[in-house]
Amino acid sequence: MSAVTEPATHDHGDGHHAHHPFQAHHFETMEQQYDSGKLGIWLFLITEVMFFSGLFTAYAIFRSYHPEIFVAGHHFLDKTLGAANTVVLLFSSLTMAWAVRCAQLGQRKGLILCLVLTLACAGTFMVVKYFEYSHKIHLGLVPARYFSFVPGSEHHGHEGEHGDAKHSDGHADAAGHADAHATTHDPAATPDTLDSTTAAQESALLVHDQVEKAAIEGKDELPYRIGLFFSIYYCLTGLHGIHIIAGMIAISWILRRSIRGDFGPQYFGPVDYVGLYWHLVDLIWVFLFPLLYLIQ
Amino acid sequence: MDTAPAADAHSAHDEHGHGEFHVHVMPIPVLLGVFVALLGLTALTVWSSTFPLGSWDVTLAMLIATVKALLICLFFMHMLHDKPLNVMAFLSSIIFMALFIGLALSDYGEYKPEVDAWDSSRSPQSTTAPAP
Amino acid sequence: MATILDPAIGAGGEDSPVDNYLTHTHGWKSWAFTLDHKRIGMMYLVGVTSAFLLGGIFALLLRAELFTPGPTIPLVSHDMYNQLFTLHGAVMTFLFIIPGIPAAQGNFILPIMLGAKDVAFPRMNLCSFYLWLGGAVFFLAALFLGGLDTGWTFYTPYSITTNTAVVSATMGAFILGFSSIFTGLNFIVTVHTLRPPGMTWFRMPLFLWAIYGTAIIQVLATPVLGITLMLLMAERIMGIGIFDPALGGDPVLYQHFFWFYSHPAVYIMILPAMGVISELMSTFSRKPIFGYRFIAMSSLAIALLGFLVWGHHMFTSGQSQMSAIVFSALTFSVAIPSAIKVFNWLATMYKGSISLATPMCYALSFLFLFTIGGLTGLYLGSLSTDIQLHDTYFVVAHFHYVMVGGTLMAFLGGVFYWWPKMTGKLYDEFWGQIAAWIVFVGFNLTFFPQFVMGSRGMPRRYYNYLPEFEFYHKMSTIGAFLLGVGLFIALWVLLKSLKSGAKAPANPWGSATLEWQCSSPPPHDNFSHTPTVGDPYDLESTVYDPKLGGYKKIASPAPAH
Amino acid sequence: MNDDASTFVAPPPHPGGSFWLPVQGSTKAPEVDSLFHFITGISLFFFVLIVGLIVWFLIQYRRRPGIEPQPSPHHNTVLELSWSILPSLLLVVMFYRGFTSYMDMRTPPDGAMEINVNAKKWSWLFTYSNGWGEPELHVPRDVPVTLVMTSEDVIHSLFIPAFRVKMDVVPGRYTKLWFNATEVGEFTLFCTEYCGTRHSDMLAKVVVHDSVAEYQQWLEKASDPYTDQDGQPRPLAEVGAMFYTKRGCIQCHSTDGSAKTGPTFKGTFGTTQKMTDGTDVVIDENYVRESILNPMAKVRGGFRPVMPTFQGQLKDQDIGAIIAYMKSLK
Repeated sequence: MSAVTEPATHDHGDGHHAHHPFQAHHFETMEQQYDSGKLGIWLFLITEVMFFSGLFTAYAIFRSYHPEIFVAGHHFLDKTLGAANTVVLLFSSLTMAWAVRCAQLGQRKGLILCLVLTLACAGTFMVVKYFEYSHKIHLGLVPARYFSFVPGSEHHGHEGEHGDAKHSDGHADAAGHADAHATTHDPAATPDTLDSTTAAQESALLVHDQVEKAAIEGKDELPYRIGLFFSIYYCLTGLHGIHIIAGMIAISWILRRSIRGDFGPQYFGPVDYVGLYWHLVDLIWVFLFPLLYLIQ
Repeated sequence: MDTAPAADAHSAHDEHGHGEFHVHVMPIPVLLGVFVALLGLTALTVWSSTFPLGSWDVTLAMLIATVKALLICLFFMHMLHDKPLNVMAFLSSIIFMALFIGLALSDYGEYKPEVDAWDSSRSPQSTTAPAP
Repeated sequence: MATILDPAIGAGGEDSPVDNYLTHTHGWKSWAFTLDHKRIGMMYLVGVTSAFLLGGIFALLLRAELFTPGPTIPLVSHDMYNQLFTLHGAVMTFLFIIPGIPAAQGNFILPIMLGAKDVAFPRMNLCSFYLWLGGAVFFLAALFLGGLDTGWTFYTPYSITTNTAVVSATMGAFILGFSSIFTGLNFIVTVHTLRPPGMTWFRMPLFLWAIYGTAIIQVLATPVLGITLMLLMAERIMGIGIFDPALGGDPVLYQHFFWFYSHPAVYIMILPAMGVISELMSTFSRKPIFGYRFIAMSSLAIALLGFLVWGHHMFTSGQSQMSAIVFSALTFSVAIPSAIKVFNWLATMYKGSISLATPMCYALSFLFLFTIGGLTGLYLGSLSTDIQLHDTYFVVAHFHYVMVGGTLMAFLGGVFYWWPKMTGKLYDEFWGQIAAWIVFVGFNLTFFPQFVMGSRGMPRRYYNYLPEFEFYHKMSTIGAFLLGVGLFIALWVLLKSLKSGAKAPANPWGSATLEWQCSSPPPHDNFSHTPTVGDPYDLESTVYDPKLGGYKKIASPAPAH
Repeated sequence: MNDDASTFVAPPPHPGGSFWLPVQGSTKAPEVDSLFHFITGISLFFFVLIVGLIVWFLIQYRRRPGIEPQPSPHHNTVLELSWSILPSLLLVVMFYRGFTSYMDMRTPPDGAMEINVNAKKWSWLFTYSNGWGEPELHVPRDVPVTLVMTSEDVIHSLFIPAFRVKMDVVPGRYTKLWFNATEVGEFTLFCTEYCGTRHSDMLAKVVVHDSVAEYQQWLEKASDPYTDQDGQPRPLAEVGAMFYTKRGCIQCHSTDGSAKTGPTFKGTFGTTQKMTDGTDVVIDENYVRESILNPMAKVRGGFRPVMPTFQGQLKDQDIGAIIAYMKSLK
């Protein structure tokens, strides 16, 4: 909320009114300020839900009408990494909720500890994503136009075959950077076929830890729209990743203010609002994980 | 968005001094309980994905995810003790998202045969669409 | 920025303190970093009007080119013409008409009309203005980086394959989306939590109901525009192929994404206009508004029904039959709330005492033009006639009647109505009315021939057209320049009043809403004393006081409501 | 000749159109027009009612000194309900009439004659039952015709005002449109979905033949370009010239030496030209044939690689004719 401005001309009806140091001039009471902030953040969460609704619509349409690309595509995703990330985010949600509790009770040290834990979890989440992305980009599993994955090339020893000088720098939107200087592959490298039933039966029960060996032994046909699976994958998880980073920035801002001792039982709004935002980002991942990783 | 006039937003008078206001503080056992429940549900959904349920797997996964989402919303996001306006606002966004997905999904389904017809006719010699 | 005015020390007016929001602080920094909703509203007004000027120039060039069937004015080739209509559409919708009334007039008037000191989040309000400025910069950058020739709708796969500056323009629209979300979010929270004691929901003026309905749409629909434009940028940069048929995607899916936002967006454009008209009708007929609750509820009904009808933009675009039927049926349901409003405004004029001041001239032309715009929407809502009329000049005429005839008339009516309050100056009434009628005549001459052209089969966005349509294009071009003249006169009337206008009393029109209880221009903190909230349309409680040159509030004999 | 002027010679507007609508050229036109006039009637009624009331109120209650607004009710629920329910009944009727004729317009009768339509950046190609492609649409009278349409690049839209039909031509799928022409003569067909630079030039002529026999006769003569009217073999160069115009080469390749989107045909056959990758290539039969079927293979230096492929639209014999035509343009 805006910093305190002591309005000279404005005097309140009932005599001198001790303003809380963080009460903005145009609010009557701290409760009114808290309520407006709360409604404001909930409205912002509504815009986030509608923002992701576009991607969930794209997912729903291509999943229900071209299921073969999801069945073929999800083999390249590592379930264990996904599950680990889910646990990390759930834990960060716990520590965030705990941080809000500490702020409400005025326990400054607990608040700082929880915020640091939440930041640490967010960091591990992004690091895990970095590995997932760099591995996929290295194999050429990128959005449709630059999709240049050659089945069978993912086993060790074929590294240089399509030696594209891809290096994934940073994890913000790795797909974006990587493609910008991806070498122009002849997109027609992957033979296309419409009948992918063999792939479906093939991969039914394979659960391996190593993604290279996992489900792609001997499968040489990929459906015509396979690139779209990875487009949707990168858009969904990339945008979610950007929101995680935005959350990390917000949490570090809250951390700085709590170290300065701003928050107490009367003024903990910002911690609550960042907490709500963080829980929504976790909520989106709760839906993302089964939709992308756990496909039959 | 609710159209019913919300109760008068705030009390006309405010108590003397800082205007104390009390917000529900979430007890630790509830926090930990919810966290354990979430972990359990995650394990459940991963475990259930190994069974070949055919088209049912999406519905089951979504059911579990919705339960997890409800847990997070009610407890971690204090929806249980929040003003009804905020809760109804958030639910309305879910309704509008469902509206968007539903109508777009049904429309694509209706004209999908025309897309399939074109797909099957896109045999190798017609190079209108290079295979990606 | 608007020139800093030094208001003449007014003789009349019981409290026209030298200190008002314009003179409270000085220097460009006090404007650039202001948190005062009134200053942000004024900055928006200047920005939005200059965007309208830019869009208008594109329109006049465009109409000049269409004067004859073939190439007409030098330097304007096929490509140049395609860029002209694209930029006219994009600048007008994203930079002028969506932020227009909500941000420029809403920002200034909403807190005062509500009786609050400021909007709920002043810093987010300033951030919204700078996002609007940033979006405008990206649009102008697109102008120099190769222009934009995709139409304001950016339909794929053309917008993916063309080599004009599509990414820069979509980034501009993306940023403007956030500016619109912040404004909407701010207004919803302000209306919910900052109402003074006594200001219950049904004591709020109808302008606030309309702005509240608009804010709901802004918050719920604009993010979908954000994701649509982000996916379009991802299409061009990363080739994600969701909307690109060459990579297996579906261009009709893009149209679903785009129109899910863009139809509610047309209600973002018209709802605030309806709010302004409700105020003008009541004030200038000296009568309380007729059917207050019905108008308020139809504002919310339009806001919510607006989300169900986007498919009527796609009847001939390959959409399935079943969806087309569903959307056509729902589209007719949206016509009812608008009709209710028009009938209620008419009933307000019954047995009133109607003054033809400039704002009322614009309000009456709104009624006339919006009726035609609404009725022609019926042709486009029913399926078989839409097959013939879709993507022809009939549609161009329809949406100009509703957007220019509707929102622009209400915008001008609102600017003239609140001008004394905003600047503390009275404009020249005679020339104001002359300008209004020139605008009215010019507008009809421009767009009525387009209805005839359209139904006879003249497609839209055509550079060369068949000779049989030449007569209508000539009339339309002449009308366009007449409309331009009328608008320039209106602008001149307003700017002249800044220099030599008489000092405005607190309540020149005799309205009972709260913003007329504070001085013109209002003090920095809106109200030196918390205002007494009465019935917003209790006009008997204001009496004309010749000494003041305006109206004074007297204890109203009996609560008339 | 200004490069921007349209090269299409439009037939004069068919007589018989009304003020608002063109001639009723198909079986569905009367239905659409009657709904159009029905809605016009309702709109005129409400328009006159509203504007009449405004003018009457302005005169009657104009603000004059001494005239005070008399008390009048501020709300009247009965009135409100009446002017919401009555108009909605009219709206239901409008919807129903639009919906029924729309259903007929979108479901082609079985046994309708099929013509394939290929839209591409700025020209139409109609492929008839015997595989012959024409930039003009020829149909017999009183026979239901179904157009099965697809686009090769961006979204176009086929609109024949006289037949009251319009449907977008979407790349990546087929879209259908059917009509049953009743008026003999020539009509114009427009593209009504913005598709780029020459969107406004993407027109085509629609010719309705009097009888099926006359239509069949036209089709035979048109689909065999190698023999002229009286059965004599037509010189190859002249056939090549016809393909040059019909297949749309004219839009990008000039024959007067001036470079347009593509290189000129005049005086290039047999010469050596530099390609974009710097190599020199002799412009001979093989180069022309390859560039027609796979234009991206060797692109002339200084030109953008935008030429679409003509694979499947030009038979080998037709390419031979075009080559003969290029040779004749020394």
